[in-house]
Amino acid sequence: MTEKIILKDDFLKICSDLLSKGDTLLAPGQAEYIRIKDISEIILNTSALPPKTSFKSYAFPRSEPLLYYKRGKNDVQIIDINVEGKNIVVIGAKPCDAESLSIMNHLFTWDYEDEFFTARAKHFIVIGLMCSNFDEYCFCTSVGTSPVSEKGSDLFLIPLDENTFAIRIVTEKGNEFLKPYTEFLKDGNEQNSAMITKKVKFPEIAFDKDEVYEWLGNNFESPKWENIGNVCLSCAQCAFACPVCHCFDIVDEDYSYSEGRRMKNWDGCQFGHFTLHASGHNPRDLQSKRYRQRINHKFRYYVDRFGKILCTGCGRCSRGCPVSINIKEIVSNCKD
Amino acid sequence: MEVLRKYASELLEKKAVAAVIGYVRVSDKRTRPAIITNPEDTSSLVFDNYCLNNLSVYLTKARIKALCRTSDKPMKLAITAKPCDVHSIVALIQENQIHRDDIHIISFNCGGVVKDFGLEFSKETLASKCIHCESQKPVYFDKLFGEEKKIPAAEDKQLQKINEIDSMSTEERFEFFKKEFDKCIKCYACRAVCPLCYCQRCITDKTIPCWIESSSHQRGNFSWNIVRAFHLSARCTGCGECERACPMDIPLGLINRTMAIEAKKSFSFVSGRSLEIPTLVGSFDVKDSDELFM
Amino acid sequence: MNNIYKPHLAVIKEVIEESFDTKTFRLKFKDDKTHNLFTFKPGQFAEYSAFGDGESTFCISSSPTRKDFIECSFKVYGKVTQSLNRLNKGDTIGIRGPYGNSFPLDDLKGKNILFIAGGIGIAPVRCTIEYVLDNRDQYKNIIIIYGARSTGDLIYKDEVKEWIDRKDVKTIITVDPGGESPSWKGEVGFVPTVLEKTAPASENTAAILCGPPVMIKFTIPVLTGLGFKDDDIYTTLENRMKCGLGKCGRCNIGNVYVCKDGPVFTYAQIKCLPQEY
Amino acid sequence: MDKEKWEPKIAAFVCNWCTYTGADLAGTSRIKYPSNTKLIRVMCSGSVDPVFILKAFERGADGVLVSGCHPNDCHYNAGNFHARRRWDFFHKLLDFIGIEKERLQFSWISASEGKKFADVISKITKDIKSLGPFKAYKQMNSEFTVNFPEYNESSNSINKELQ
Repeated sequence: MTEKIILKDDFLKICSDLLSKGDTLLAPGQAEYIRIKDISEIILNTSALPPKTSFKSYAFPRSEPLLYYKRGKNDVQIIDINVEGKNIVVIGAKPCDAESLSIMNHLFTWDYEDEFFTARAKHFIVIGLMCSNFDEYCFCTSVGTSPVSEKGSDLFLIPLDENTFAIRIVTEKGNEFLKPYTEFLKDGNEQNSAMITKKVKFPEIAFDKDEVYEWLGNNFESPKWENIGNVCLSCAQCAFACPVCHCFDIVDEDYSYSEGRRMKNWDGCQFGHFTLHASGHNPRDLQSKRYRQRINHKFRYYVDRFGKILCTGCGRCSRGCPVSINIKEIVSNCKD
Repeated sequence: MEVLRKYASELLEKKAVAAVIGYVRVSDKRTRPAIITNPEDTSSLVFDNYCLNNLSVYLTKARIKALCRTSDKPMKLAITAKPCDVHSIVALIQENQIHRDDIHIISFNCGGVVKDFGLEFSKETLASKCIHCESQKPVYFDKLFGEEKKIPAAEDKQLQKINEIDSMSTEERFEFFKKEFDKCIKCYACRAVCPLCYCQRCITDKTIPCWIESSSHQRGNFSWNIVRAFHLSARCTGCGECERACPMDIPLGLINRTMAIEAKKSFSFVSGRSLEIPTLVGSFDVKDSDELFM
Repeated sequence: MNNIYKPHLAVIKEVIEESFDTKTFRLKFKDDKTHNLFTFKPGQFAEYSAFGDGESTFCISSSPTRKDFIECSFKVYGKVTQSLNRLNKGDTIGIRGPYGNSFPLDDLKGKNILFIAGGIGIAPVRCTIEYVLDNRDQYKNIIIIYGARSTGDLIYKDEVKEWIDRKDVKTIITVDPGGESPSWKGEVGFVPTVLEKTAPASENTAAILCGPPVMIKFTIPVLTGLGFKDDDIYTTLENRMKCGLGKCGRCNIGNVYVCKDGPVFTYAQIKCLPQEY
Repeated sequence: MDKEKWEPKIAAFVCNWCTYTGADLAGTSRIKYPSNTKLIRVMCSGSVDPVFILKAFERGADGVLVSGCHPNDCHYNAGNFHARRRWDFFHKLLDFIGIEKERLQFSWISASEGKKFADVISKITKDIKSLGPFKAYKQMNSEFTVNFPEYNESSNSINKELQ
């Protein structure tokens, strides 16, 4: 890993160059990662909380066609889809969002490769930005990342002062990306930025992830689930806001009498009909079971399979929950 | 607050009610709904300006059956409800979802609530439903707490927006709502938090035939939002939970309120105010206007 | 781009009405090359598309040793099966697969096999039986117990007749009490009862059972009582699936994905799973 | 699109007992009316769900007509009274959301009013014609749609494409 120094104005020049090349630029706004149309929209604010939704929808859209079909009298014609990933540069990604694509990548590539995801994901350049603020819902430190974590970022920005940034080159992809712009870069000293990152206040570690893993394994049946299930309204807002939730539905829909498309849509494990069989049997018929599935999937099943926690600790699910259920509190309670 | 806790714990101890649905404090500016069955747990009950949930969403047939029909003697379910939440309860009773005898309403004289969690209560952060609130006293209750309070006066931005939309041309209106609905991600949080969206199986979950596409593209979003708004028109009591729960900040309250205004204008009907008169869309009058029909 | 969700097109060559609500399609891929390349093992499943109504998961009920057609049987229940039910000979559907694991028939060589099937659960078992019968010399004694609710619910009538006529297989067909017709010649009684009466030896024997949950629930104690080891009892689990590829996140039971690690499990494996199926 | 040549598509949900019979009468009386309207027979105007209308728009209708018995004539006593209230709200809702009022019309036509049926159909056709195609809704349809290449069902071209 090498570290360079770049002036903020020079960095913005890179951005405007990218814009003129036609790349998609994303930067955190109030409610979501907004698509930058003008570089004045890039704020690079370390103290903002994560926006309401992450940028996962640019790699895994909330609705996308998988194929098109046309029914003839007794014939069917399929038109295949070719997803061409376009360069997407995320500028100032929160460290908790930066990791999301690499976590989801495990699922979409194991055994069968879902190229709808990977074709888009591999064209992402994630420029992370150190985070200097947290609220009662943040718990990135508890799931193994931190406000200064470079995980998932290709390049990582640390503000040295108002107008200069230390830019850490984390991946080869990031290095490639910066090559045309070497004129803007000066050599940096890792110690300078380390001084800054050391001063950043981290959210307290709320739970031990290995302990939670153990507890979940032993407490599939626990009255705790029922208590949450009573309050939870099964709205699945948490799953839709989550930067790493990836469950989806496949449905056919016609757009004319004979033509239609097969769509892949986001789905949420909190919906009652998510696992409903055609026979009427439902393995997860109660909200308590569905919530248990959510927590287990994030903190145990995913770890079992891919060695990663399916959570980045961004706290979105809790911040947006209409009945203010706090996942941090629930997972912290996952002990005897 | 103490009187509320004491009252609730007495109710539970006497076995007059099976459970108390109330608010508990989570942090400074946040409360959480809780279903309390143990008298000891009532010590965490609160009621103040941060109790913004409409708890009547928990009053479902299934829950009443599970909680109150456990022994031979049917028990009641106590609920702490703001005066505006009582309207939702009334609407639920009118639509035969619950029975008045099953519910024990603990209500309060309300001084307004904050519009979302984590905000400091003030004139600026007042929920939009409170700005035009006409019912600081509950219409029905079994127990009333608190003194009469004044809701801070604030600008009714929602009404301004409605008037603004009304003055737009048809195309502009369509564009406005297309843009708003385009944000929808079909999480159906608006449906989940709505006390009046009690259907066991929502029309969007019905697939044979599929009336409303579950994909969140423009067409599917439009259908869903129109159908949601229509199913609630003249039923919505204006609790504003849908708008608050929406993760994409779609102004659902605008539509709901417009329909409520229309209902008041044409039929002088306001949903959830009285158990004596039937619901508007569930009844008819032979003298209704024929203006619309050729 | 390699689209893992894209089905191959297949033509319905024949529709067999198995019972009042069950149909079997005999399918052939439109493309001969695909047809020849499509290989699968007994017990695996596939995703069948009725274009316009979606996809549904059924096992492949024909044997890999009989390559002319691929067969699938389904009971009309939900949206997709209703849609498939409307299709006729010559229509086109989509198939994606095969997915999942299979019955470990290679490991079972030289053993006795006891097949137990109930209702539509005969479909995956039929595939396995045919595979075993086509390699009859590699297996020892074979017993088939097949039960259905009534005589009208019995499917695969031709195949079953073939098994009964064979001398090297013992076939017992039973219907639930009350489901028999006046001309019924087979057994009457529930599958576990018939199994108890038959009392097959458990020595060097594997049991493959498939059927409704309630049948499995009552049959397994009987098998255990007969001395079958948990590892020798194979059964299948079903859950709702959309992708079949381990992505869509709904078929898991604990950390096990039915679509990837299943659908075939031994009873020993099932015992370790949380009660969520 | 050439407005002169363009012909609107109109879906009409008509009640079995009055309007449909009225339409029959218009036919047997040889009354001429525009052929743009596709009649969909339902049992009662009260049984028309708003999603039917949305679906009609989704599938390319430029206008929708809902027609039933006159008040007090309903075969089911009160179906049309219920419908009347409901449509009042639905109409206002669509208007608020920005769908032109004339796109969705209602009428009462009895079995003996063949002439009225023809007049209503002529009127709605004229109205929709002057509004033009329902572009706003059709544009939404075009999201995620593709045009299929022409193909001959008997030919084997599909197979080749798939390989």
